[in-house]
Amino acid sequence: MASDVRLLDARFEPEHELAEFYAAHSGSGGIASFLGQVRGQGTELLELRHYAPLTLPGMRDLAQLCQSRWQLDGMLILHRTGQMAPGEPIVLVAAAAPHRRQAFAAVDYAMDHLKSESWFWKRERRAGKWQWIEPRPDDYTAVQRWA
Amino acid sequence: MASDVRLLDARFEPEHELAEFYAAHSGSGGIASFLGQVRGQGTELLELRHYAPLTLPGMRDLAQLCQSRWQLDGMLILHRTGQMAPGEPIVLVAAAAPHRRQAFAAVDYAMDHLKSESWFWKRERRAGKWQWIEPRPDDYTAVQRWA
Amino acid sequence: MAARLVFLGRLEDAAGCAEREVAPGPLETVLGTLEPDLAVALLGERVRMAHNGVLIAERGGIVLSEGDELAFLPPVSGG
Amino acid sequence: MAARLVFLGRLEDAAGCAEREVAPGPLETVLGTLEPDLAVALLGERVRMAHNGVLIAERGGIVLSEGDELAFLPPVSGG
Repeated sequence: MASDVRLLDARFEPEHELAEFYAAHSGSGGIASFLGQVRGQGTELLELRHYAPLTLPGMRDLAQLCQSRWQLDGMLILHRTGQMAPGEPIVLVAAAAPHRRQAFAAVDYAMDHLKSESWFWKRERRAGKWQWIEPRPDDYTAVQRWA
Repeated sequence: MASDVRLLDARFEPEHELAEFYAAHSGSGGIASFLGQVRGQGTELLELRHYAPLTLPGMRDLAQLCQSRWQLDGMLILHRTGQMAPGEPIVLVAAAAPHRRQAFAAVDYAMDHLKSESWFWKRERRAGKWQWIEPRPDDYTAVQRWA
Repeated sequence: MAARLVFLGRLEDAAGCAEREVAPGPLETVLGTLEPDLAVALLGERVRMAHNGVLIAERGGIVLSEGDELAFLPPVSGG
Repeated sequence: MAARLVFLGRLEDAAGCAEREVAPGPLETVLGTLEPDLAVALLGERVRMAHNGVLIAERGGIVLSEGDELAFLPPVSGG
């Protein structure tokens, strides 16, 4: 299985990334995807920090784990770091598989683990003030579904 | 909520449709999608028949149901009819929502219901012979998860 | 002007065509004019009907008027 | 050449910087040279550590050599 895992420090175009993924997997029965974007609602800027020795290797391990857990034809995991404005893409995950449920589950699983078990720290600027975001209790609940 | 529900009798470009959906929903926290494609493996052609008085209205009702069941910013349901070759897109579903789980669930639900409760009949040509496809038992299992 | 039967999915194979014109009348009478094998297939337990584009819950008492359309809908297989 | 402490997430605020050079030595000694509030934050139960980029399971017995990097990783919040 080919997996494409990247940590990006500049804005990316999810539609172009997904178009390439579609083109590479036209033989797959189904392709599920999830795009996460910066929400407005008072957020002026979002910043994602990472720890280089761990973050990308952890994302690669996650892709590997999905691959071993489900029958996949390919997997895409893109994650931004740095500062982003509302509306900007943060994360794009896609999975191609012979069967729909496999593709769905892999994307769902990868998102739950990116949220609560990957090496990212998020802060946002509201009314000119930066504040670190603590993980939400339901992020843990979500990831525990897979245990 | 804006929903875009279409029955298409000619090939469509899922990457373009999704690019438009992304552009229309840059304010949403998350956008989940699923693309179903014709698999090869001996299938020469796939044909989807529908019954015009019921099929599109049924798809619209499904979008409405998703809308009432989850908090969504927008929903896209595209479904092909007619003959398709391996690799061609059959169905594209996408949901934009403030929260990830809502977007996921809406796409998952819509796909399960398109598979087992929408007015489509599928046949495929293998080795020159057309054969109608019966629904698979696990399509029913899938849809019963939501009951 | 006749009434029309519409056959979806595998019922099209059973009928040998996608639709057929029939003389108006009660459904039982109409079915009596068809090949017995086809009539049996159309009355299968999992086959639903739509009268002029509206799904019908009860099979009893259907009468086809001139210009009516009755569609026979076997189990679906979409997506 | 000194050793280096790296502070992630909210620990960066607690430290007032993203990283800091310290004299090599056992971790307890190194922490003793920091502001007490910062030392307490770094030893928080949910803070993990990576020594030269490798997560460590046990906190005991860490000794920083010259050029070493010790990262303090509070609970993550990605995606």
